[in-house]
Amino acid sequence: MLAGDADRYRTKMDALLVRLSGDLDLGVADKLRITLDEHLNTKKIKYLIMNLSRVTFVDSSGLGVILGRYKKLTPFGGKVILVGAQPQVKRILELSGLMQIMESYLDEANALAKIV
Amino acid sequence: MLAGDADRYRTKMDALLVRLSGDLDLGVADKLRITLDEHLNTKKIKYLIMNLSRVTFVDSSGLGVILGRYKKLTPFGGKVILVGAQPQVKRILELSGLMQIMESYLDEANALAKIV
Amino acid sequence: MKAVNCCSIEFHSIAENVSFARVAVAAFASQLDCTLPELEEIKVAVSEAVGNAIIHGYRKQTDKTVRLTVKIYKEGLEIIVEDSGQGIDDIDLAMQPAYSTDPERMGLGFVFMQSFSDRLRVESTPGLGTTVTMFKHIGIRGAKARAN
Amino acid sequence: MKAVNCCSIEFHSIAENVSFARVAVAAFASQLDCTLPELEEIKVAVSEAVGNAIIHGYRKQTDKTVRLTVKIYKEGLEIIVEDSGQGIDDIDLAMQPAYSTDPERMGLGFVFMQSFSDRLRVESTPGLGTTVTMFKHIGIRGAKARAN
Ligand SMILES: Nc1ncnc2c1ncn2[C@@H]1O[C@H](COP(=O)(O)OP(=O)(O)O)[C@@H](O)[C@H]1O
Ligand SMILES: Nc1ncnc2c1ncn2[C@@H]1O[C@H](COP(=O)(O)OP(=O)(O)O)[C@@H](O)[C@H]1O
Repeated sequence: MLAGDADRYRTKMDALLVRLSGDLDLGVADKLRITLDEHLNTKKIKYLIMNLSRVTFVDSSGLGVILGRYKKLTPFGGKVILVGAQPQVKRILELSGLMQIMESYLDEANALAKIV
Repeated sequence: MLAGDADRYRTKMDALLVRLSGDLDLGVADKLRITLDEHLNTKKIKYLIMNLSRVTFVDSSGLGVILGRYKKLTPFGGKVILVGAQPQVKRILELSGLMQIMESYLDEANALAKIV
Repeated sequence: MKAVNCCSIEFHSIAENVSFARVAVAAFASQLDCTLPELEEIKVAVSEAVGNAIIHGYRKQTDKTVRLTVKIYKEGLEIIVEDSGQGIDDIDLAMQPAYSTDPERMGLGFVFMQSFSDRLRVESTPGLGTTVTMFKHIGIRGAKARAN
Repeated sequence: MKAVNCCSIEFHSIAENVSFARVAVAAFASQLDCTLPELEEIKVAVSEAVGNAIIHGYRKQTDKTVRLTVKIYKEGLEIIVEDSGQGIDDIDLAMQPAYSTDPERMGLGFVFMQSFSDRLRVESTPGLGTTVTMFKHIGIRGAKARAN
């Protein structure tokens, strides 16, 4: 479900918008990390916008993928921006502290407006 | 979920309309049978209209409850009428032969029109 | 044929666990690319086999153990339901459509298990218990296998 | 305290089974009147414990067995996750927030298990394996227990 379908990944200038769906857990973490990094590396991305509105579950393995991308981008002035997390996912993001270090917006338009 | 909530059972003349929901399997069969029979016995019901539109699953234990009520009502000229079964439920009703011996309608209005 | 993945579930012979068993098998089976109708068929087959273990095998004694094993193969799914209940005297008779030792029941359990799987094997020893093994081809491989 | 219902699930140490384990426990737990947030908490706690068994206990060897036991009590739910993997040397250290032996991970597994259960017990023998036991009060009884 988290396959790197082309239409889930959109690039706009130095921003990568990715629309995730399903459960972000250990079962999908490796594949997601690899796919994200391929996009980040080949396209000189500075801003990673993750649309989480269709993500139904996240645990610490899923959070690890998000935090890992954050650590990759921030040294170069980049950012990870979270969009539209559902309540149960938002709660985990908050408990972990990720919500406090990353910007988050209700929808993609707001997120994109901030960086372009 | 299959509890005998008053608003799931409506009587109109000698017809009982029951709106079922959830999975009709062994776990709920006994309770459903007892509740249905209480209504059938105390109210002199001739026509039992079962709205299945919110039933998500049925197996042979669930079918047994439906067939049992059919056997109870037909000797007195009564009927069991099925309404709005979803495709997967309809398929099991058809395979079992119940769909062939009972009338079925797409919605409650059509079913009620037939008996009043 | 080597299983790609395997799980084994044991639970008490309580009627409410039929629904648990069904959902658990469907969740496991979803690792194969099942279609929705295939998943529905699996759920019905599991319900019937587990229901039988509880009603017939254990005669509704609720403190017994039902064991469910699910194996994922490249070609499909194997589901094994075991009880240590009273067993079946005449398996051929028991498997006949509409045959039931319980007048309240329809005798359709084995009919559904047969319709919804590609291979059904029933082993039983009176007094010792019953094992039902079902194999179902899944996905493109399943469609091909059925076409041949 | 006697369990009202109990199930035990064994599966291979494959990452895909984390999702199966989560769904199976949630399906079983739904026999108690769980709220949706309670179910979400249970799912996260199970994910973390099963994930740890696979990554840390078995270091991603996929042919090992993880055992999950769920017991339903009137007061709530007990979840036990066992592996026969490498075990934990210093349990107190391992349970500290943000501590992880894997630089790629966040060290939040035990934090979530602790936050989302009412009692957490970790037993481990280096070389022999780890058992994580969580108890969670559910429903009105759970709310009352938490208020006291
Ligand atoms: N696990 C079992 N243990 C003992 N007897 C069984 C078992 N499964 C099936 N049977 C016997 O086989 C008969 C037919 O089973 P089935 O086709 O499922 O119909 P039903 O459950 O409606 O009776 C049952 O009535 C029962 O006598
Ligand atoms: N089942 C286990 N077997 C062996 N070691 C474990 C197990 N569970 C946890 N640990 C150890 O405890 C540490 C902390 O675990 P946890 O809080 O879940 O964080 P993380 O999984 O992110 O490392 C792990 O890094 C690991 O060293």
